[in-house]
Amino acid sequence: MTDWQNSPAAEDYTVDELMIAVLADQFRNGDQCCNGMASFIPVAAFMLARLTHAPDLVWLPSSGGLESRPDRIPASTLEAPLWRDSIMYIEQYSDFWNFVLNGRWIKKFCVGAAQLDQFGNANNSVIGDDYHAPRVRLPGTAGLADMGSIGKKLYYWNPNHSPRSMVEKVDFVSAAGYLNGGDARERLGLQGGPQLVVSNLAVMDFHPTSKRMQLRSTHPDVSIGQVTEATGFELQMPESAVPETRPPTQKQVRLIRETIDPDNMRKREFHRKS
Amino acid sequence: MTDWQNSPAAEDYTVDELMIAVLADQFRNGDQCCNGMASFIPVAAFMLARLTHAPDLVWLPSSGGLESRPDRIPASTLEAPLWRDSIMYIEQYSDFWNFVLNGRWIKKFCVGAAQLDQFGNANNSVIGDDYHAPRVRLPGTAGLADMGSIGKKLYYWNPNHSPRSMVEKVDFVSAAGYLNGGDARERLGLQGGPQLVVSNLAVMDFHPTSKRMQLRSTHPDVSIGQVTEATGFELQMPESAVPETRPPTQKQVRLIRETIDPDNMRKREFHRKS
Amino acid sequence: MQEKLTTLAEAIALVDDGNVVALQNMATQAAPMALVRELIRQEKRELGLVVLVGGMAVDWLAAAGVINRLIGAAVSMEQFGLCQQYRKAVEAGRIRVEELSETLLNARLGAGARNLPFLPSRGAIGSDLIAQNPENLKMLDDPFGGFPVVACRALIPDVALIHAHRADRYGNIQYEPTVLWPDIGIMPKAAKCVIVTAEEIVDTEVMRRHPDRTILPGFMVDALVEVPFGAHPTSFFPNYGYDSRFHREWTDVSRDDEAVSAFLDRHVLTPSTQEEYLDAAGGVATLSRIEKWEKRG
Amino acid sequence: MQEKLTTLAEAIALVDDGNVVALQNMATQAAPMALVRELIRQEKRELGLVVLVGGMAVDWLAAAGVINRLIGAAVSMEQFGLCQQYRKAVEAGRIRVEELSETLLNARLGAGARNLPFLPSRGAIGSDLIAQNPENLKMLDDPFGGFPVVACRALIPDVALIHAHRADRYGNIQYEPTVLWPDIGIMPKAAKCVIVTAEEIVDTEVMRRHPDRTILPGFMVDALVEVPFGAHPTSFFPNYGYDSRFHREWTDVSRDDEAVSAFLDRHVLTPSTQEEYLDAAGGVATLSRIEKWEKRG
Repeated sequence: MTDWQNSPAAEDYTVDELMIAVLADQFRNGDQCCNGMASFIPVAAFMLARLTHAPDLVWLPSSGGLESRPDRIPASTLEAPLWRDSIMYIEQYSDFWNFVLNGRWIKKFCVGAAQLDQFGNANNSVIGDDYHAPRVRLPGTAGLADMGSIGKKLYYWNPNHSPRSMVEKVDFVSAAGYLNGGDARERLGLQGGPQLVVSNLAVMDFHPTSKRMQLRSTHPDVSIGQVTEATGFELQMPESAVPETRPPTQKQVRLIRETIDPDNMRKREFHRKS
Repeated sequence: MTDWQNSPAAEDYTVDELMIAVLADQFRNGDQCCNGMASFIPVAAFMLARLTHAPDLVWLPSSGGLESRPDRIPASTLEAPLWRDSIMYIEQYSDFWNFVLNGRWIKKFCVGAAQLDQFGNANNSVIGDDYHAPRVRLPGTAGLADMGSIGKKLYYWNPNHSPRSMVEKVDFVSAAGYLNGGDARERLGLQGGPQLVVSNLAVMDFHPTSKRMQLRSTHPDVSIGQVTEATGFELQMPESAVPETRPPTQKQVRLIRETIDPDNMRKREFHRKS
Repeated sequence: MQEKLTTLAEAIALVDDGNVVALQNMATQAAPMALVRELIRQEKRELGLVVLVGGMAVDWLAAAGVINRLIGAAVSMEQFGLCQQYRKAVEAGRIRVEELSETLLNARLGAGARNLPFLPSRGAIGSDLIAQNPENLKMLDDPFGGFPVVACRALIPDVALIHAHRADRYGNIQYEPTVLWPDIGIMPKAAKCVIVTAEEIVDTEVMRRHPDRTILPGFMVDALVEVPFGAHPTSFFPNYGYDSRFHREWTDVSRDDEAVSAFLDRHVLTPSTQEEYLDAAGGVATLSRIEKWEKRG
Repeated sequence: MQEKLTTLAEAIALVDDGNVVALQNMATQAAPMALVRELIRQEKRELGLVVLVGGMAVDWLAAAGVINRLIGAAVSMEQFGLCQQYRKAVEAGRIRVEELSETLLNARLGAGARNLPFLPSRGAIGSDLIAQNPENLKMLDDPFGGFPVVACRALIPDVALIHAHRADRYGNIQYEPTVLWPDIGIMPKAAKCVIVTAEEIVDTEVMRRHPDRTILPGFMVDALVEVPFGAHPTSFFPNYGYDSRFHREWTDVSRDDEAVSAFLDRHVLTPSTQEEYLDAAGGVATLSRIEKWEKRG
């Protein structure tokens, strides 16, 4: 047991800190992870993992430098502070995609989506039925559509778990999850896929054969009923009892607040809760 | 008429100098030209053109820098002297081929081949019938096979015009010329192609419709009979009389000998004559 | 070498109404904003915009009615939020979006640059992007028997707009320290015409001291203009950071058409020189602020 | 970060008989010659060699019976002539050649690097290279109705051998001034295992001063060895030129199998360290000569 693991569970923590701790736990020493725009929670999770159990975690912003040394999370998770003092500038057109598309490197991508459906398909494109006159034009898929199809393990974070963000069927598949479930991905030759969804209410994963999203744990003080009510589809229940999400340790919270993100960038996407 | 054009025809010149002058005449101001390995004659021609009628000729070695400033032709036409003081290092995998494959840039390639046939197909691969146990293994096609198919104008030089180098049919098509002649190139969607063959005996081009190689001019003191005898196929004759190749001017010869190639690199490939 | 130096007005005169224009940009980074403003001043119309991740430039061009279609992977000002004018125009059907993932856009541009009919990708397979775009994306069997790929049709923009750190008058373009932004690696190589603004014009001898910094050779560049702080309010590493105050001012007004019009008047139409533009954006105080790379915008 | 520093013997122990080995090289330039000599010393057999333009390294590997196939665009020592041992082995059918043009080889490696089944090229169409190689090259119709392309099947070498200017012990690799050689841009990115020699090992802090010089990240590199003058007798811009005397010595003996054997004994098998190798090649006098970049070899 190392220092941070021995640290007692925090009592004073917010849900963003819990989500960061849950995500950090997904990344092992030697893993290679990657984030996109406005990804404060993923970046905080990478930084936390590196400061605790995974010092050799390779973290690569999808625009920026390798092993850069921002003193804290900057206001942009793609901007120049993430190039400073890096070991290598990773130019996007050739190097970044050469590394990512090659199956051997950069195996995990941590990202958000405006809509996620029961099979982990993601939508960052349009809300509404008419693609060319949508109710809401979202930013667009950027690199997420690629990450969904090229064998990466995807870790989704959702700061606003609601029937609007967790939907039966996404209005537009910006990135492939398990498509219609079952072996639909395999039939197209797609490996990897969504592994985990960490929301402000719960942690979810995917049933091994049906590939439907299922509840893995509920956060402290959140009931299963609250989660299912906030979910726009029938969330699958595991065979055994649903445990409570492990809260962050005191040491983890201290690292997040004092070292990783003293400017509270991580709170920015939490509009309604936390 | 500029200085070098006013210069009288040289009387003291060698055939390599004549070939360089003929090739230099093919390159206009603003043209973009390119050479491969061991290309002393092409490089001398580019340098001569730049020192006379085409100061803005862009010359790009297929490995090296843009507008480098070798004080003279170095012993290698790809090595580091051609990177020194350049304006841009042109990395081969991405930049060089991005520029070359794009139809808008680097339109002319000047090169030699071990065998050329009556339709301008080139062989730098193998002599003999059995590709996997050839009589002679030649260096290989390098970038020539590409240049033959991507719309470039090709200028061949041949220091040893003989039935062995000018053959009815090449043993192996390392680079497409006019294939079987006529519109064979067009049918494959290939533009460009061989424009001129400058040998130690004569200058040849290609008939506009049959695409067979035809005599354009014979070098001073070379008879048409000498050329046809040294050619391994029936060289086409132009409708009008065959003129004599214009010799280099005194100024051109002086530039070649004193400025461009005082080390006589250009003589290296002339085994039998000159 | 041919002279490429000219004025913003003459450079942008090379852009015709209806052209497909590739724009260097990445959320809050490295957009050739002086060229973007000149597009608006010259009242270009019905342009198609190619952009990897567009930011304020796209919002301005949408607000000014310059563009009617966009080919790109995302439009966002990252921490400053969505581009509201762009969003409104798309929702109203005034801008048609061809959304591509990054590898699909890179493949389309890569094919354009290399004179290939298409390049394949394995990205975005299974997503709706492919069925949505049959004209430019087609599933294609692997001739060697593996899984299919997406064939991405060559995209050749009419014009590419680029901002750079340094250039000589012949259009040789240098970046400091090297190619970093996503789109500079391929966009200008695919375009038929390349227009560049540079922070400074230097002597060719200066270029020769660092040939490794050169990212575009003069023969690729059609027009060049010296524009210091030409990427403001976006960042231009390592010279200056993005102007967060300016971004917030824009996002504050960007939902209100009248306020948008006044903003564009003040910052785009009225200033007739780069100096006047920079003065309207806060002058020396702003420049010294962004040169400090404020980190907490 | 993981430690990658090791010895030549341990690095080359990663190469198995029968492997496909990609070799950085360009006629007289930048070959990882210390790694090549170690392949010979360890008596590797039946290797397939991937090389854009191979030089003396290929001739040595052919002479020593290390390789039985070659995938590449050319083999030549440029002004020093053909590689006679290689040529003889091919003519005798002991080395099987898969000849590719540069764009076809780049496409095969590019597909390998990007996990694509193939990449297309328009190069070499109409040449005999395509019909000669149906396993890896296939004419493919353009799904958008244009002229066909050559589909170039992905090539994934088992190992890539590279020489670099500088590295840290974690395998981050820098080139000075930048990527120049043809193959370094893609070969190591396509290979399953990357072995690097570097002129010098420096502290990671030194790397961070020039992130633009880094061409391979540590996570791509499997083994790293410090070998000063590790490219001798090939050139290594800007550090040193090719050794023309050494090249001529080789070409003088290379048609004569006995003389070849004595040469390899003296220069490859006998020296047990890089210092001994350099001494056998003329020691300090040679080093100071090649550092002057003799121009008239």
